[in-house]
Amino acid sequence: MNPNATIMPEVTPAPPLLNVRDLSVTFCTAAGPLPALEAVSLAIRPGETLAVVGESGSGKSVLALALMGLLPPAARIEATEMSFGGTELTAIAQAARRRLRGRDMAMIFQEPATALNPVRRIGDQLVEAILLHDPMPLARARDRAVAALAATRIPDAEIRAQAYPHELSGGMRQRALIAMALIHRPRLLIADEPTTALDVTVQAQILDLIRDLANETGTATIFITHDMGVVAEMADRVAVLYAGRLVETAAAADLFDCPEHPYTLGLMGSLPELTPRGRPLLSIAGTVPDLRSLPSGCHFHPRCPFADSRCVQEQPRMRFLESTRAVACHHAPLMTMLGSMP
Amino acid sequence: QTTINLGRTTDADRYDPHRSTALAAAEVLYMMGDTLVTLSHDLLTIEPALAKSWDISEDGLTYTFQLKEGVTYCDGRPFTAQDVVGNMERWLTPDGPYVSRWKAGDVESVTAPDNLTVVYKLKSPNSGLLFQMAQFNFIMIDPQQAASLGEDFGVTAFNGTGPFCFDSWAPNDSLVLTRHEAYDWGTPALGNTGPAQVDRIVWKIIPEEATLAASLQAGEIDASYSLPAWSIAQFAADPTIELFQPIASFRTHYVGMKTSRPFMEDVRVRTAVSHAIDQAAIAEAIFFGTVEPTFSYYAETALDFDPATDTSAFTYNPDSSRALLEEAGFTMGADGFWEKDGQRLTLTYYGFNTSREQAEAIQGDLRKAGIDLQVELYDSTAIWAKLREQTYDLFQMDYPYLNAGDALNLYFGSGSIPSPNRMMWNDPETDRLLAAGNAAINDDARAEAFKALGRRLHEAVLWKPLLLEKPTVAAGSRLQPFQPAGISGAAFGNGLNLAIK
Amino acid sequence: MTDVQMADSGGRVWRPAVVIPLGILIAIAAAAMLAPLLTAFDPYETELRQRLRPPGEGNLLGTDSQGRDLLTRLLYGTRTTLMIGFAGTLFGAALGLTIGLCAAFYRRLDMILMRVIDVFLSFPSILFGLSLAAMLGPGLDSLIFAVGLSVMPGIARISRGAALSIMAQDYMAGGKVIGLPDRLLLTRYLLANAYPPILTYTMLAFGDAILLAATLGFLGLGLQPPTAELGSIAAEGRSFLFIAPHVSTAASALIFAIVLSANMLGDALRDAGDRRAT
Amino acid sequence: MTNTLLRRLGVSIVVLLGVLLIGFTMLQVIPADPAVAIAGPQGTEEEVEAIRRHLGLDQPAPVQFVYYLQRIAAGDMGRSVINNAPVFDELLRALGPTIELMAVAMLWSVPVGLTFGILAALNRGGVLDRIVMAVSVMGVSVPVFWVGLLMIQLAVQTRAFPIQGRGGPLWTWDGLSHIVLPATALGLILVGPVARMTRTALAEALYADHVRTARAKGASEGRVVVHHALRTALLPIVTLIGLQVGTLMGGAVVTETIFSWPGVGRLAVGAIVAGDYPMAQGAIVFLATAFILVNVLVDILNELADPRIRSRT
Amino acid sequence: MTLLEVEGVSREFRLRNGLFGPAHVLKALDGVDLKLDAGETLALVGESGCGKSTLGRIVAGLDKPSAGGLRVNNRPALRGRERARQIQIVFQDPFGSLNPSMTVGALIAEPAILHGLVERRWAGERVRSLLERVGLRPELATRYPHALSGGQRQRVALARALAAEPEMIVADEAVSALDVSVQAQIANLLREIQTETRIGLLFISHGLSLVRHISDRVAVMYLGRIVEQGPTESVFDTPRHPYTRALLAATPRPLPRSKMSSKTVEGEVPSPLAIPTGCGFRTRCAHATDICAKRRPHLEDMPHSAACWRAGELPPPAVEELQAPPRLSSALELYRRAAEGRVKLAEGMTP
Ligand SMILES: Nc1ncnc2c1ncn2[C@@H]1O[C@H](COP(=O)(O)OP(=O)(O)OP(=O)(O)O)[C@@H](O)[C@H]1O
Ligand SMILES: Nc1ncnc2c1ncn2[C@@H]1O[C@H](COP(=O)(O)OP(=O)(O)OP(=O)(O)O)[C@@H](O)[C@H]1O
Ligand SMILES: [Mg+2]
Ligand SMILES: [Mg+2]
Repeated sequence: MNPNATIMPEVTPAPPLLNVRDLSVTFCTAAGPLPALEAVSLAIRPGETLAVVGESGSGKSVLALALMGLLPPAARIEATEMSFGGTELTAIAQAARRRLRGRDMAMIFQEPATALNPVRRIGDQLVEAILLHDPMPLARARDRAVAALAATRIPDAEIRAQAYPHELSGGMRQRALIAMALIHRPRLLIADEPTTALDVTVQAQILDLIRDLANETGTATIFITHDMGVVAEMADRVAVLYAGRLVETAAAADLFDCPEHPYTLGLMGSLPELTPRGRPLLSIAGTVPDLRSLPSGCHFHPRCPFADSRCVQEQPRMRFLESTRAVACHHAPLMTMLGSMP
Repeated sequence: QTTINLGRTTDADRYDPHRSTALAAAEVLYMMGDTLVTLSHDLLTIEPALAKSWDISEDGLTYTFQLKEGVTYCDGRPFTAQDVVGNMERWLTPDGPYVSRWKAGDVESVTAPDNLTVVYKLKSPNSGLLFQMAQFNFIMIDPQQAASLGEDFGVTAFNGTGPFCFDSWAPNDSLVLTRHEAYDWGTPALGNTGPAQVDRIVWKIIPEEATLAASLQAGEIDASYSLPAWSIAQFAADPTIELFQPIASFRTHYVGMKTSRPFMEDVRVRTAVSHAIDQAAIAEAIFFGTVEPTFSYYAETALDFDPATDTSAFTYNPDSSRALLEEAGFTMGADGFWEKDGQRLTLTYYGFNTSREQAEAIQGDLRKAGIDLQVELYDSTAIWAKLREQTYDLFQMDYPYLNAGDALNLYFGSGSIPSPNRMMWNDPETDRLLAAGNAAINDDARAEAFKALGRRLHEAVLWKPLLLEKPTVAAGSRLQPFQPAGISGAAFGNGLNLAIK
Repeated sequence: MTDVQMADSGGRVWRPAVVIPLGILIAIAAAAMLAPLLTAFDPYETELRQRLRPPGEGNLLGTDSQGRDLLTRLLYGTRTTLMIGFAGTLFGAALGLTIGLCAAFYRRLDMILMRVIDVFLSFPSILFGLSLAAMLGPGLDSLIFAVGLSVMPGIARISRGAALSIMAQDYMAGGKVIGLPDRLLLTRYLLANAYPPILTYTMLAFGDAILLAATLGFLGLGLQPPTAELGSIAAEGRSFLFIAPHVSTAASALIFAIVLSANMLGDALRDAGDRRAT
Repeated sequence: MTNTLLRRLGVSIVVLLGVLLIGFTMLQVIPADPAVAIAGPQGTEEEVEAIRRHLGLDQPAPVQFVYYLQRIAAGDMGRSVINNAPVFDELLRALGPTIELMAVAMLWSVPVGLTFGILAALNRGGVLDRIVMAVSVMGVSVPVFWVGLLMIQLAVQTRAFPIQGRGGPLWTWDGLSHIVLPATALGLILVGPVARMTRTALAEALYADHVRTARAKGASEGRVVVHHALRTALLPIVTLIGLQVGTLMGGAVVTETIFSWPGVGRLAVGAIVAGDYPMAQGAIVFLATAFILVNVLVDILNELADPRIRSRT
Repeated sequence: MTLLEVEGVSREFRLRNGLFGPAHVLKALDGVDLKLDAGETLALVGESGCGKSTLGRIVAGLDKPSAGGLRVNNRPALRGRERARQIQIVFQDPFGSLNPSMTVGALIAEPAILHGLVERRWAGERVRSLLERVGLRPELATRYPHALSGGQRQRVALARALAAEPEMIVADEAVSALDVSVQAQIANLLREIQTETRIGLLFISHGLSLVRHISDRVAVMYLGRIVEQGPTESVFDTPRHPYTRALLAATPRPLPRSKMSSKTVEGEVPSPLAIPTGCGFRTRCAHATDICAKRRPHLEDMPHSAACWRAGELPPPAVEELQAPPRLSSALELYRRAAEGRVKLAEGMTP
């Protein structure tokens, strides 16, 4: 095994809540195996917010579902370690895993319109979530559900609890989902692009809410997004995925100061905000590769302006540049390597 | 309470002797009502029924019936001569929706001088009248009820003098009859004179033949005579099921030939067609030997059949068929079919879809003989309308009759063109002989006329006789053996002989 | 099209679930077409004294009620049955497709066309077929017509549904925006993309059509003799089910094989479609 | 809600009128002539004409249709031209047994179809899936009459159940035992379609987003399938069953004949074939109405079950 | 030169429930005025459901306005095929915007052949040049759309629009569904084509940052009305309508902890079935007063105008210019040069 690619150095004494080492997910598809995730390692501490970024199809959702244990049966999961609060997730029974879900680890999904059961009232869906882990009289569960809705600043929570999902606006549905995810004060919250379906003004409200509630409950958050603006808004640390591989992890501040991986750099360059008006945007050439036939060596090399023959042949390993910063690039640290160039 | 379940495949449209022609109606009507006279089991002798005696005037025009005393309807009302008058008046209403009126003869008047005497006057003699009077159309209904019920008579209720009374009817499902307790006026010659030996008779409609047969095996019905031939052959070997047949019962299957069609007007062609059909094989194979092949239009045992009739045209003889067609100017075409003047010998055949196998067999026989038969089969309700379109050369049918006179009267007179004389047989000599036979006032004169007519018609080859069918009653082990009736093919007769072991 | 050629055909359609029922159907159809080569018997040659012989030497599947070789009758019967199923479904599908597509494309017609379809749909299909067959008299063309009209409403509904979902796609608007005439929009755009579910349903309707024909045979409205037709053979043979079960059973088995294959093929095609969509 | 219902019924009446017109037109053209049939093989021209006048069949077809509509509007479905029985009463009498037969057939076949479909969906692509689907499709692939007669033969040999007729009300043993065979034969038609639809709908629902949410809440797999996936999958299944009622009616025609079941199907076939157009027309209207009502009911059920549809008003 | 004039266009949808149901009126557009010059990019921004697509469809001739009209080149807009020659549209959904049963080549050739711009036998040539124009390899002509990536599809859609040689293109969220890296490619391409051909571009988007980058003028829509309109710089630097301000404030920006002020707007966009009286935004506006409920504000007739009664009284907005950090800037510069092929790492130059 690669000795470098695993353990995050211990900066703070608090042990990681979630520690994942070499997580790989492969889908068995009609057209052959599809490696959606390859040797992904990450750790998150209580109270911390880790943003996972990457383009569409890079494996963000697969990662989230793998952590939750919700991948479809066609997925094959392998990991050296996947421990949550000291429990090894791969070792425990399905039932035990299920008991963790919703209570200790919860998830918010991308599409509020479809993630709620269309034929049941919002309140009942919350009550179900409550009773699954915390048996109590129905009346009390109802009260708790309403309280949870109110906590997400849904106006008239009492009345809204009686509504069906389609009777609510997108923002309210997303709030209901958040209420549902946070109802047992989970130790880990996974939010998979929770705001992409929403308008910016509503998105701003929701982002605020997630941040506040997670802070209140001391919940660790994995925040999945493809929007660098949202990352900047939410994250303590950032992990960048490309074609199912982790290419860079860094503290948010560091990443925005200067990314180390050419892919991350390219992403930044594509942002109109960072490009002066009138100049063409800096775009990454080419397209995301097909996971069934990944390029050799560094998967990014066909699109990378800095690629050389080594990148074609050898797959770069995750290397630590600083204690909080790891990059999978042969050329890292980029600036040092390239800074001297004319 | 004893109940006998009788199975059959079809129901009647209504139970009204003046408005029904179907066997399905007749078989029930015989149980619910009586005729003035009836026939012995061999169908040769007239027996008293509601009339205990009768006189026929010298000129054969006036019939005087003396009715039995003490006869009552199911509702208890006494049956009188006025009721007979009422029956006849109803049936013979000019332009009324009533059927088979020719059976009544050319009626001058029917009157009741007293309660027990009926005088039946004809305009012209009718030698077959008493035989016809045994038919179910002459079953005495309650004319008052008929008048008051109108269209519903025979549908919602029926008041008769028979051994059984109408209880309820669910069309196409079941009909329930209950015993007529007062009944004791049965005809001694036919066995039990009454009352009936079971409390109830239930007629069940089981449209699917195979189910009907299975129901008998399963004991869900006690007896039936509308069983498919294959099952009768099978039941013959089944110890739990007994088979009975009437002494005499006449039902002949035939193929009629329309003499007004281009090819068929030539008697040689008709004879060739006749020679090409192997009725023996049909009887043996299609009917599993439960019927007999026949070579005459009506049974040789029927009254007034002339043994001297030439039936040679009706044998199976492919060689003569060929010879006749050659003689008629046909040549064998390359496709294996005869042709004349460039026209293929193609004939159109109408039949019932219930007789599909027969039709296919005939088609197969004719094909072997080089005659192309276009078969068109229709449902029994559609075929009559189709036949009226007059586009057939051949048609297949079967019919019940009592004797030669009955058979001849039905079909061959020019007055019956186009229906029921579907052969379009227009022959003055036939009409003359028919009139002579009907007008005969003694048996010999009648027999002579009908025998002569029979010979003439057989020579003309208007039909190809196929089969002579007698109903076979199959009864389960619960039923006591009995002698089935022969009249009209209604084998259970009036039901007086049905009893449980 | 222009000089632009077709390239890859997309998802894997030739899977066993498709190939096996299709193979069976093709085999049956081929056997029916080649009937004269496969059998030495004449399908119309009756031999009454040889009737209802059980399967065995001489006649592989025995003989029918007229003493004809049953296998031969079945082969020729399959011809007719496939003909009825095929022509009937084709006729019904053409009509239903036209109605369905037009209802989806010309929204103003939708209301009235769909009510017409509702009328046909509410008409119990067997009574519909029965009335039609009785009305037109027995015969191949009337049977095909009856069968076609009874599969039509289902196909019209499915077509409309499929077309409506295509209508909602941007490329329909795209076609309109480049100025395509309705004729091309209806065919090249709408039909070309809406057909998969319709095809699937049509396979199912094909099975229904064959069974409907068989049922009409049972009700006495089948084809006139001596035409062999599987439904009629099965229906007539039912009289002898208790003494010569091979006649009805063999015909039913063949109907079963055809209908089952058509159903399986329809299902498999749908599954293939599903998979491509995801 | 009531509004939708009224609207739905309004449309249904339009549809029913269409059914009426088409039915009438077709029946008029059927060559069967009841007058000729009544007159019988020995009937003469005069007799036929008299009967025809008596039945009102001598009027031109459009006149007859107008009369017919007038009577229908007055709530009178007319009388059989064959035996003058009031059409409505006859149909009503036959409707009970048909409903009974169809209901019992559905009572066993829907659960079996559902179970098959669920099994198949949970094992999608697996061996069990293939077997279950093949078995369930068999029911729709064999002619009903063949299956029915086979069952009769078995029943005769085993003397297990009565083979013909209706024994009485369902709650009596006689009634119950009589319905076993016909209901079994009839139900076979439905198993396949229900299983197939269940499989498709459930397989889809099992991976729907909201079902994944349920899993994320920590619901057990059983609860997920029953409470969440099946609940949403039920809508298309119920709709399908509503539409299948039509097919079931068709099957009932055959089943009723085979098992001598005194229902509407047999009545209808007999009437059509006999050219008894008031009766045939009545039967068609009855069956069409039943079909339409069932589907209105299905719509209402769907509306009750699916708040999305409910609130569209 | 004015290419397109939209004059008082309204569009109402009658939502009917079945045959006899009551009709609701949905005002998707309510008196919209717009102008577009040749070679100009006008961006139309606003939140979901505010009527952007409806306007786009009307401009492209896919829908008819209930009131008002269009003028193209100072003449009333043509219909059908003629309109298709003037105006083309590119849709948002890359998966739904191309007929999946036609090859890329056939798709691109179709409008050109239809309008007689090229003979059938030369169509292949034309397809090739158009594919190259949008940066695709000509071999792609034989592929079906499902074998293409989202970005490739949008390029094909663009090529197809260009094949009709229109005078303007409506791009309805043409890049919104794409990944940022691909979005940038297409945005660059659009700009490039526009500067070359002087085509007018109506750029519909809900993403403010891209709009700011590529458009010349911006129109902000809210509930079927234009609420602010003006040159891009001016609108972004000195937004005048409270809604525009809220929109700008709510857009997260790639600055760590940029601390956007989300409190600027409460609630969500009201249903277009029940648009508030007066100013449509007043229900969410922190500055709303009585007049806002009573009377509807209109755009003034000047280059940068806002439909707000209180636009003049509002405090100047606090909009800070976003600047890439220096290290990032130089790294990006390096990347740009490398991408242009000016920098090549020497072999084996790794630590
Ligand atoms: N059930 C599945 N079966 C097969 N392949 C799958 C399945 N789920 C995901 N994949 C594949 O895994 C890869 C990663 O998908 P994933 O959904 O994680 O992407 P993502 O980063 O979340 O993208 P997006 O931003 O679009 O949500 C994709 O190529 C996808 O096709
Ligand atoms: N065909 C239609 N029938 C009824 N309502 C419609 C129709 N098309 C659009 N609408 C309604 O008109 C309003 C404006 O829709 P439009 O699609 O123009 O919005 P948009 O600004 O493009 O939104 P988005 O950003 O979500 O694409 C919406 O409320 C929509 O529901
Ligand atoms: Mg995702
Ligand atoms: Mg839009």
